[in-house]
Amino acid sequence: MDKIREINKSFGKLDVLVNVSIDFPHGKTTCILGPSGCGKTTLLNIISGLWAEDSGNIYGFQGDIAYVFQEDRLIPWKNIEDNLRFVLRGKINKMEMDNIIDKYLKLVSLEEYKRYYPSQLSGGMRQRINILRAFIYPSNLIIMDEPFKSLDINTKQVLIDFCKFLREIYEKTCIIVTHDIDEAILLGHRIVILTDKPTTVKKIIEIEEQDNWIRLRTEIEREFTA
Amino acid sequence: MDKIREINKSFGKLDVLVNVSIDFPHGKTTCILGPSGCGKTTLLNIISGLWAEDSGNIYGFQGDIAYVFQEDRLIPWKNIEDNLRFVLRGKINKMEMDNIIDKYLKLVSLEEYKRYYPSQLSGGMRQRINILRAFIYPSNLIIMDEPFKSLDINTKQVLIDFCKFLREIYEKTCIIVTHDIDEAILLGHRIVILTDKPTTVKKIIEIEEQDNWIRLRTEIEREFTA
Amino acid sequence: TNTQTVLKEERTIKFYFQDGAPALTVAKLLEDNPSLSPYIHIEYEMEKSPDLLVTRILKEEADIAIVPSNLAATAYNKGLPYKIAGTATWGSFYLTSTEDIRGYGDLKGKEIYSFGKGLTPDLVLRYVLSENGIDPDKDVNINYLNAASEVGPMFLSGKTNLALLAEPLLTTVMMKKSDAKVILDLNEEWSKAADVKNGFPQASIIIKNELIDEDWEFVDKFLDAYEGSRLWAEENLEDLSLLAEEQGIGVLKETIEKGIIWNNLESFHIKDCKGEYEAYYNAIMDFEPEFIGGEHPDEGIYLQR
Amino acid sequence: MKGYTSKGKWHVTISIALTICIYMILSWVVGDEIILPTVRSIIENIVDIGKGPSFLRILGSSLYRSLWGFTISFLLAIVLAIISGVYGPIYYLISPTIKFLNSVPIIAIILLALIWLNSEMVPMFVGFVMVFPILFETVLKSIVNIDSNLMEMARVYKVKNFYIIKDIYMPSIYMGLMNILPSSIGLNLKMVISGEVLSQPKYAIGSNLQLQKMYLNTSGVFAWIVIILILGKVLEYLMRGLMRWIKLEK
Amino acid sequence: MKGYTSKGKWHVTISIALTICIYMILSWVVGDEIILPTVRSIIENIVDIGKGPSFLRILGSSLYRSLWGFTISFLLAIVLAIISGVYGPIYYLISPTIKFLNSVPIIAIILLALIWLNSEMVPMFVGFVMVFPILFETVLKSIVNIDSNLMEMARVYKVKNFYIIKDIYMPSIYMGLMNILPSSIGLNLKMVISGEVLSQPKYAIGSNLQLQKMYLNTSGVFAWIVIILILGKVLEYLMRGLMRWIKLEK
Ligand SMILES: Nc1ncnc2c1ncn2[C@@H]1O[C@H](COP(=O)(O)OP(=O)(O)OP(=O)(O)O)[C@@H](O)[C@H]1O
Ligand SMILES: Nc1ncnc2c1ncn2[C@@H]1O[C@H](COP(=O)(O)OP(=O)(O)OP(=O)(O)O)[C@@H](O)[C@H]1O
Ligand SMILES: [Mg+2]
Ligand SMILES: [Mg+2]
Repeated sequence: MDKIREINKSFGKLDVLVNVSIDFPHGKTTCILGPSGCGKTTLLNIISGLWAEDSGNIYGFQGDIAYVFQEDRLIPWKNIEDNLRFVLRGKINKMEMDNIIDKYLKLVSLEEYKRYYPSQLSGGMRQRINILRAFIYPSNLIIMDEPFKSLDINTKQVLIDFCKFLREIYEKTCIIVTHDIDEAILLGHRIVILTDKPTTVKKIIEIEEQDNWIRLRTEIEREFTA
Repeated sequence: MDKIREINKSFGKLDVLVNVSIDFPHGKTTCILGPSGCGKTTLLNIISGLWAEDSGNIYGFQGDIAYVFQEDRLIPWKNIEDNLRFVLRGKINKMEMDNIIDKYLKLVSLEEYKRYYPSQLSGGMRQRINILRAFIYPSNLIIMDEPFKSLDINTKQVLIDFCKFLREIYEKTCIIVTHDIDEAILLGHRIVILTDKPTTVKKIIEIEEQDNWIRLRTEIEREFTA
Repeated sequence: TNTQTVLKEERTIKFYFQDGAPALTVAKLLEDNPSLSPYIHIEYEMEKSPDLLVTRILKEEADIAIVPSNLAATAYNKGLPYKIAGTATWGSFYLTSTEDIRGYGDLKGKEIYSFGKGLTPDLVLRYVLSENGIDPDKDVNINYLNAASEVGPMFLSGKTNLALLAEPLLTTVMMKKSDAKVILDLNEEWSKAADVKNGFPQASIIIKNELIDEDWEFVDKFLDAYEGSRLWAEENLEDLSLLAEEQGIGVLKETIEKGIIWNNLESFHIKDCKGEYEAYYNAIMDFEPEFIGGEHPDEGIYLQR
Repeated sequence: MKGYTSKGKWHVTISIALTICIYMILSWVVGDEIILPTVRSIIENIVDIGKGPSFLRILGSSLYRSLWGFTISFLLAIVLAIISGVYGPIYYLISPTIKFLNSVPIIAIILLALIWLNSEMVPMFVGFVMVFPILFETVLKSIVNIDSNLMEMARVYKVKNFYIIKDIYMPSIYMGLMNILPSSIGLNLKMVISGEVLSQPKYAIGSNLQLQKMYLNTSGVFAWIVIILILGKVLEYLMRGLMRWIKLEK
Repeated sequence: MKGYTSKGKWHVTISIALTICIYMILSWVVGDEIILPTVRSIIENIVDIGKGPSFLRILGSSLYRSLWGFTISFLLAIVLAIISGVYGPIYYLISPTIKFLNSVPIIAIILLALIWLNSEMVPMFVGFVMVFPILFETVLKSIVNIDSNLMEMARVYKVKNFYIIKDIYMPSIYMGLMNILPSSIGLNLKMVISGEVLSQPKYAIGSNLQLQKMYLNTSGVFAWIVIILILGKVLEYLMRGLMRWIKLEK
């Protein structure tokens, strides 16, 4: 079990995270919901080791991490194929790399855009590459910051299915930040709801197979409006 | 009535828009739905005069235009107050400007972040400024490219209400691109559904007050899966 | 001296001199390259820039060299092992004008373009002017340029019509500007003012102590041969111009052939012109002692022949 | 580079001390005042020079030439580059002259410079010829590289050209120039002093430097170098102050 | 700047022609071969110089010095700047020397340079002293300004340092250098030629330029200037070719 304990983080006088403790069971998906600006991205950055927490402890999170950033973070001077290659080199052998890139690109209907540069793509297309980069990267943990925004319902469905497929096959642990309650219920084994700043954990909901969708939805919505 | 007729646009060998004709009635809201990468942003850029169409005609669209871009397009070296000022100077007098900026910032709960630079804000906060910039700008036409992504449900609700308020008070014409069908039904007087590339208009749905939500939703979803 | 002869090994010595007039005095010697000693072979090196010549002396790479006379004194005062053997070229600065200027009185209130502020040209001009009742700071306005070669174009272009020019540049200028005339030969004026015979020693030939101690015979022969080369240069202008072209000396053929490059070629040996050096160094001591390393060099600087 | 500031001061002090130590050892090994003078004699020379009657006037004159020259290069570069950046054909009209300035060694046109200009102006001209093309290119490239997304945004919102220049162009140019300003100010001072060597104005660091060199007084040359280094430092501070004053610094 | 290319060629030709016309008129008005020689006599001189037996050798030698010197400055600047950019303290250790090179007029240390180095090396040294600080600062600033979002991305995905340098640092440095490369190559050639004037190597443009100046042959000076301009152009093409070869050009 990966977990964080009593994490605090502030920017200057602005307290963002206050004593945040969350468990992330292996192979399970944890969805994080919370108001805009409450510190979700900050939390992900701390978990992935990019930013330092002010205090608190982080246990586990060994091994490689894949991260779907909130912005696409594609390298502007590389075409999308090379953008994917960039994170794969040294981890997969050359031949396999070409295969897998083609396969994944086809999946999101971008196989014709291999040689396009990020500036020549639409916002949704860039976001798909951002997601692919994380899916294609061999890792135990996938962190996703609002991955399915800017996507039309069909594409979104394809990617959600693929995400489920991956996590089942490879038993990946997932952490997903989203603003879409349906998405959270659909994908998450656990849903963590955060308060507004100074941010603490407001509620953790474990989702069982037999749970009623409508009931869950109302429960979560109530947390938000409360 | 503003309208576009037989618009064509391609990038190199890639045909994006093919004979697209749409009417945009004054004071009404037109929502545009379509698969990711089909050319919605391209269409908005052509309407706003930023990009040139390859052929076709554009009628109307006189007067000032406000545009919520798909990316936030904030000036990195200006704080958010100055980012808003940037588009207002010369259009509103100084005193009024301060007032209105404060009022609008308060509306989206960002009044404390006036002096923050874009890099110090969360993605959702930046998007709120992107939207505010368009709302605050005196215009007849507001163009919005996926405006409510990255926002939590409360903030989204506030902004949707405010959008409705503005368009009623000032009789603004709105063009909204979205991937969220509920949003489209909620906000639009007309819904334009585009095909995938080469992109044409697939269907135009006029929404009447008495229309049944569920029926509309299913109708639109059917267009997508078809 | 017998024991010395036994010890001698064959070796190569280096003779450095600067392009321009000094190089012309060496041209014949270089061409003939007479064998002056069975043991010593001379390598001739012409340097184009004064800075390079200076470094040859500083690094004591030169065994024989033709250098500005002030540099000879500076080197001596800084403890470098060189002695002055004779004067290679005498002063050759000329005040030149297109105007009709007769006598020093006419210079009052004029603007003069000169060069080498704080150096020999400046010294000579100021000395001569002040000895003739002109205050160089008040009565005239002297504008300085860095190098002699910068003054020529100024004068040719008419930006100034009163300038200090040095040979061989002067001849070149006169060829290009017909209405220019020399109004003062500063070497002559210096002789009068300082009460010496030959004017001021512009460039001197210096020899390394080691060489003098080791092989006096060779040095003696060399000085004679060099003197011969100087005299030949004065008398065989056409041949000299051909030699100069061959050796890459940076003086125009026509300039050499006009042949007014020389002053006082007869006076060479140091023993005949110690007075001139004393006068020159004295004047410098009044002007700017730093220019010769801070003090008047003692007798030891002169080669005793 | 931030965050080092306090540690940075240390490093600077240590590394300057180290550099001086190495020099002292070197000059001791060489043991020749003409090739590498001792630190002691350099300091003595600095004191002597500092005591000289017209010392401040010499410094002031060179500084004045340098500042003026730089200001002119700077303003001209900005104005011309903005014009060229905004209106392409102008670029092609200006570029041969820039190319010329960029390629022709100053030594080659110094003759003409001396004839055209007076000895006060020549050093500025020398600095200008060196620095102007660098500044011009930097400004031009900053303009050409401006984020086109931001420009589109400004166009849609019909922001006045004045504000586009002030709020988008200027900061971009500023950031581009920041990369090159310190070294080009140094370069300019260097070239002005070289120009002074050639044109020998009455009060000038270059004239004095040349004199020490002709006198083979290497300690004097080093003393002037040290003075120039300090002057360069002062220029840098002035520049920083100015930049803070313009309040463009984040 | 794209999109002008075909129109651009026109503008260049026209503006060069215009510049030459203006010069012709000027030289006709002045009517003095020494101040502004006529185009005719300049061309005659170029032909004469071109016919000289060692013309190609002269060009080649200067070009060789220039290219070598630049390559050294360039590589050293990149290596040192990457080290300084990545590891802060090193920056503070290197910076006094950079500052020194940046501030000290070459004229001041030319005597020493002549003592330390042979006359072939001095021109390179002169170029180095001018160009190295500019390149170093540019590279350093490009590194410091790299988009931190991209760096975070690379770190999360544990991309090897080699690839981070190759795929993020290098292109950023490349884009930073693009702004300054053409003018610094020009600057370097200029400075190498000035160095040649001072150190007078046997085969060198600088030595010949100086000779023409000594002869008061202004047309000869202009002829050499024109040759230098052409050489600069050739250098630029070589550079472009090289860049295309590195395939970093988009
Ligand atoms: N500058 C460009 N150069 C080449 N192709 C481009 C360029 N801009 C857009 N395109 C192409 O045009 C098509 C439509 O792009 P557009 O951004 O309009 O899509 P969109 O409908 O807004 O998609 P999304 O919902 O993902 O934002 C895409 O296939 C894209 O690759
Ligand atoms: N570099 C920074 N400097 C100062 N404040 C920062 C910085 N980064 C983030 N913040 C602040 O931290 C808070 C949380 O930011 P964060 O990006 O984590 O929010 P979020 O929960 O991801 O929001 P969103 O849903 O809008 O993406 C915000 O108030 C933001 O202003
Ligand atoms: Mg976020
Ligand atoms: Mg789009």
